[in-house]
Amino acid sequence: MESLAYFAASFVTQLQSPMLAFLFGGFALAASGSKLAIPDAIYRFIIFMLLMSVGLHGGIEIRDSNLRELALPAFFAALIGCLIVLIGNFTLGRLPKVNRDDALATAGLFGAVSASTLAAAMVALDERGIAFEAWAPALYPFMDIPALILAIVLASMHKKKTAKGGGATITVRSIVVDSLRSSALSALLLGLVIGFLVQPQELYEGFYDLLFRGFLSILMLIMGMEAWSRLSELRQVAQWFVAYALISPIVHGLLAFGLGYIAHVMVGFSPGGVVLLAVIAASNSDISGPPTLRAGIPGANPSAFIGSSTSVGTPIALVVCIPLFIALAEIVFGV
Amino acid sequence: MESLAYFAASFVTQLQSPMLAFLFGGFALAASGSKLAIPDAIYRFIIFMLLMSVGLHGGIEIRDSNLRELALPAFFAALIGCLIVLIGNFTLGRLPKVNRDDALATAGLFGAVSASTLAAAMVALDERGIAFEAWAPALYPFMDIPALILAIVLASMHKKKTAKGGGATITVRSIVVDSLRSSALSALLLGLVIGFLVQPQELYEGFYDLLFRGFLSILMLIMGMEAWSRLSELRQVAQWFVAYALISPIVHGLLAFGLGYIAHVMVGFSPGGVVLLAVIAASNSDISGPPTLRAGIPGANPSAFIGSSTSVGTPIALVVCIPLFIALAEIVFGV
Amino acid sequence: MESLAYFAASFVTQLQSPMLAFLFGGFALAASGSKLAIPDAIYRFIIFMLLMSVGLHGGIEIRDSNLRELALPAFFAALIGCLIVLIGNFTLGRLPKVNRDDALATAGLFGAVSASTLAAAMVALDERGIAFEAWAPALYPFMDIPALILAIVLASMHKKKTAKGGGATITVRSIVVDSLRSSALSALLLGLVIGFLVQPQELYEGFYDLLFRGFLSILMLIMGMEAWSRLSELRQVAQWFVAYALISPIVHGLLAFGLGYIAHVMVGFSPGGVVLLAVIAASNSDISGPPTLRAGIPGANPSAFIGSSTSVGTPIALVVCIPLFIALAEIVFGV
Amino acid sequence: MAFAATTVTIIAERLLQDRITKLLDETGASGYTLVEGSGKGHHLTRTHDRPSIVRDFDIVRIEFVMLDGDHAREIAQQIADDYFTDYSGIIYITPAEVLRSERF
Amino acid sequence: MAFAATTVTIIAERLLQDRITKLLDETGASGYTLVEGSGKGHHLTRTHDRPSIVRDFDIVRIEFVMLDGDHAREIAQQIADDYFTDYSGIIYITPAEVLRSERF
Amino acid sequence: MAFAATTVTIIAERLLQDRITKLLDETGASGYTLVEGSGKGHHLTRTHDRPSIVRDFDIVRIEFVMLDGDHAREIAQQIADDYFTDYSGIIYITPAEVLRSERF
Ligand SMILES: Nc1ncnc2c1ncn2[C@@H]1O[C@H](COP(=O)(O)O)[C@@H](O)[C@H]1O
Ligand SMILES: Nc1ncnc2c1ncn2[C@@H]1O[C@H](COP(=O)(O)O)[C@@H](O)[C@H]1O
Ligand SMILES: Nc1ncnc2c1ncn2[C@@H]1O[C@H](COP(=O)(O)O)[C@@H](O)[C@H]1O
Ligand code: NA
Ligand code: NA
Ligand code: NA
Repeated sequence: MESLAYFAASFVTQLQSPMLAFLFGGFALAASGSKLAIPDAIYRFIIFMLLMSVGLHGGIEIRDSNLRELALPAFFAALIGCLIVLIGNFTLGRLPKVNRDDALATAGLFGAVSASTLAAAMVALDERGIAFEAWAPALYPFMDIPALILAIVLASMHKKKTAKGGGATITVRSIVVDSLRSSALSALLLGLVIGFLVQPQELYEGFYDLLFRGFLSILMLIMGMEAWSRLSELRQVAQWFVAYALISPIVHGLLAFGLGYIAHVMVGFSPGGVVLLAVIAASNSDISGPPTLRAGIPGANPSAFIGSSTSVGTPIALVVCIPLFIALAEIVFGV
Repeated sequence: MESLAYFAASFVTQLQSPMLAFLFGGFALAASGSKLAIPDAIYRFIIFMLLMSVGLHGGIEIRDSNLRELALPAFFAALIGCLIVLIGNFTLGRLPKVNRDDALATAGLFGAVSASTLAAAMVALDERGIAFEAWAPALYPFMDIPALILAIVLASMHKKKTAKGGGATITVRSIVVDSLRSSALSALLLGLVIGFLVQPQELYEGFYDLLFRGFLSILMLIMGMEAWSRLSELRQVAQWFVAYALISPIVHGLLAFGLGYIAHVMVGFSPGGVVLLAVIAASNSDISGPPTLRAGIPGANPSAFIGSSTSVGTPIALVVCIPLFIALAEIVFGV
Repeated sequence: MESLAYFAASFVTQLQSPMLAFLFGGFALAASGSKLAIPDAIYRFIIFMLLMSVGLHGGIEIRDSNLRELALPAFFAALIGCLIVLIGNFTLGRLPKVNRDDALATAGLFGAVSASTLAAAMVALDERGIAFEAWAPALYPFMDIPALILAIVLASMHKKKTAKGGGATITVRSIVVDSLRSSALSALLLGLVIGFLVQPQELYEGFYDLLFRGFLSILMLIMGMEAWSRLSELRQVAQWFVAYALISPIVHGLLAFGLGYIAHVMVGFSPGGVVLLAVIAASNSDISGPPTLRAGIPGANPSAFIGSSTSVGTPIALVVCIPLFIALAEIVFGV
Repeated sequence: MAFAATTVTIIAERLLQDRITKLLDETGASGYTLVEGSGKGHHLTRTHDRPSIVRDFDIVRIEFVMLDGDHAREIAQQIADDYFTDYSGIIYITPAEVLRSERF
Repeated sequence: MAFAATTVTIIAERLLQDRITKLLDETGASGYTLVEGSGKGHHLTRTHDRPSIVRDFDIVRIEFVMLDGDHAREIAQQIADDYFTDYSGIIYITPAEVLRSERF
Repeated sequence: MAFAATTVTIIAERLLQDRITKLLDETGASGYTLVEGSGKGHHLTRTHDRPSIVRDFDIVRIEFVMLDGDHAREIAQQIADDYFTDYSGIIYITPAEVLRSERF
């Protein structure tokens, strides 16, 4: 009882974080037809700065950490990525009026990971003083890539079964390469390597970390504006996509929280790490996913997967899932 | 006598501020045909940062302030906005070779407010250690919107009287909405609301405020370059516009200083607030004004109003008016 | 023997600097086909920030320095600029399959100066704690402009001799003006003037200097990516250009180091100043040079001079020359 | 196979962009393509690459392709009548051929 | 002097940019010009000026000019066949005249 | 009503932009529209979206529309003669029709 009250209180407090205020501000601006627009170049620069910062920090810290502990959480991350796609295939994909290609592309996107949501979760954990392993953000690709691969492979198997065959043949290798080459993962991995090799502590603290929260606040604003503006895409799309985008982030996150808890018990995975695992499961890819899926499942309508993820899935992940999983961790782990 | 010497000294000292040095640098670069150009995306980002910063600061501070004190200065701001348009209509508008639409659009622009000039004035007050109310920058829309409305209404009345009628009908509501939606006012208001609701002190100080002066210095550089480059627009325009742009900022500012003084006596409006009121009266709109006026008075030639405001009015407001009103305040209020 | 070991150790340590890590990171990203791209607007803004910062710092410090000391190093800088072009003309220009216009344009580019390399050298000196005169970065135009002039004059003399004459006549004055107007030199000079006149210490430290190293790290990343991407231009170009771009930066730098040493002995030119002189000699122009040369030597193929400088010359200057000359200075001057 | 078609190019201020594209949607153009630019005419010189917080005066170049040339001309005429009395801009029409006619 | 030539304009997603320009290189187009834009068709509304880390869905407008009209048509047809079955995009062909024919 | 007109499209390096637009102003073109792009021809591959502090080598696409086709051709020829001997670039001419002919 008491813990439920604590849970609710934690949840509500978190809703008042500046980051969410900027997200809501973005909704409000777009809804009111404001002409304010953050230039595209700034948006792309912010993404670079955030991921380079996350990477550098991880790389600098990783020296002192026991990388063998990474194995189980990484395996779970990959497992979750695949499970999400399979779940999507068997729920969303079997619904009436839902095209299988669209369903698989959407499930792939929700299985993949959003760098922006990850960054927001890291700041939220910081604010609540919950620690996590330096390598935890590096779980990202372990979930991202399997989800994209599985979605594309299932789509092409389905196509072969039903259609006259033909079409582009996409290899698993090309999907992996495409994901690693995306601007988000490139920046994250480059940061990890540079951070690890040259330990640029001063540069990290005096520049990348210095600007981190500020840039994240602007990114939240952009995500809010984008979410609202893309709502119109949804009108062209079956209602089921909206329902899926509302519910699945929470389901995926809880699933990951459970597996993360197992890793906590078995190898001492930290509470903050469990939250991050749950958040990257709940998040959906905004950077590497869409183009990879567009190339891999050309029959899928981008309106379906972009509309439901940007306008519904991402806000749910940011507004509901992050506070929810943090509050849950506070109860479960007593942090 | 002594106070006159003090006045002159204060004025001259202020001319040596770094901000004006960047403005003059901008003139010099453009005059010398330099290829240096600050990218448009950076310019738009700087405007966002400055106004968000001003807004956040206001919002954070406003909690402790007595908002009833805002009423009289806000009323005066609206009054000044209208007076400026009426004065423009009866002076500039009656001059030979001056098209009435052009005159009204120009007067509307000079009645409206420049966010950049406002930011420069806030830094200048800071440098001289003169305090102002946290809500003073929020006087901006109270002057901006009435000026735009009145200019457009007068233009359409004039059109109905003289011409065969027809043409676009612009409602007062649409002008208000257009102004509030402009990127400048959106950012300012959003900042106010976020600042007020979530009190993001750390984010404000560690990011927005940290970069404020630096970005302002770049903005001054851009304004200087723009002022010089747009001089060529003036060649196509009657000389009266140049005369108006030279004299009216000072007149408008002094008028506002007077009304501000009354508010000082009546409700204790601060000396810094009086200066800000005078500066926003002296300034002319560079963001919300031009498109609103273009839509509202389509017959007006943009060369007339943009040339005279950007190339003459803005430099006068920055170089002459800000130091002048600060020096005046130092004498009048003994600060 | 001992000093040789010291030399090697210093060189190797410097190779582990964060700045070079970002450069190598850029190679790696481009080589792996990463989609990460720093927006053009950010690149241009970074260049502005770095040069304005260098300029402001120079301008602020220059007050206390004896400008007469500048004379000999400045004369040497101009001399080196000319020598580099003459050497290029008599070596590269006489090789088989090398078009004279292409050779002169390339030599002109290598005689001219790279602002980015200069900034990297300043940070490297800082890291090793080696001081230099505040005015040393201002040697830049003294080498840059003579090199460009001489290259263009030689090309037009050669054209008159061989061809039917005609073609655009480029005056020396127009070359000087073009160089000074380039975005790099404009920002540097403007910074110098503003720094000297208004001494904006706080603005410099709280903004321009604060962001200097961070922006430089991103610039290094861009330069790495650009170097790799432009390698393809080299395929269309005679092999001699690659050889020239590999060797000449080192030769030019050593030549300048020698002259700098003479200035050290004669007028007390600082060890850090000698290194900077050597580095600007080793560097090749990436901003003012290419367009000036394109306009001045229209017959030259931009692929030749841009490919060899961006892809080979610049990496050599950054990776080999800066650590080399610093290690040399540590031996020679015992700093 | 190539089919005869008509291309209409509209050069206007960005101010009008939303209204023109809305009209195209309503009158049944199957699509349009838009690029941003600068320009000079009887009014202001518009420079795309200069800092401009006021982007409403920038130039946009909108083109649409239609199989039915008469309909294309009607739409063009309507845009000219509705907007180009008060505002800046030009319209021109060129003949073309298209591949994959089912897209239009 | 002006020579008869053919202009082919391809409007496609940026995703295809590299493949299309590679094909143009291989089939012997002497050059091409590319501008970035936005657009609307049967699918997504693509807006160039909105923050978009995913630039692959942006619109590019590629045009190439050729003296040999039949060859130009062949190339156009090949692009349509190779890419425009699965992906978005349109192609149109217009007659033109060029100056300095030695450039093509 | 539509009037016959001629469109001239000039694709050149940005280096030449000011000189070409000045020439257009002087020879009496009533206006022009300019968009920025990238391209490939016999020389450098020019990529608009890559960091480039040297923007002079970028491609600009300038088009102007004129009622008087002969005059348009003269101007086109003059630009070709003045600039396209030394520098990169192409020019092509297409027939068009315009609405609101009083604007030209
Ligand atoms: N003759 C023309 N050829 C091409 N574009 C033109 C022409 N006249 C005007 N324009 C375009 O239309 C815009 C508005 O023209 P204006 O209203 O005359 O200033 C200009 O900025 C140009 O982009
Ligand atoms: N009728 C048309 N006229 C001009 N551009 C078009 C047309 N139809 C499609 N497009 C362009 O082709 C892109 C892709 O079209 P779609 O695949 O139908 O969404 C659009 O975003 C437009 O830029
Ligand atoms: N055949 C062509 N079709 C379209 N654009 C071309 C063509 N040839 C050249 N261009 C354009 O003209 C620019 C300069 O060409 P070049 O001087 O041959 O490198 C190229 O970058 C292209 O933008
Ligand atoms: Na996910
Ligand atoms: Na005003
Ligand atoms: Na050099």
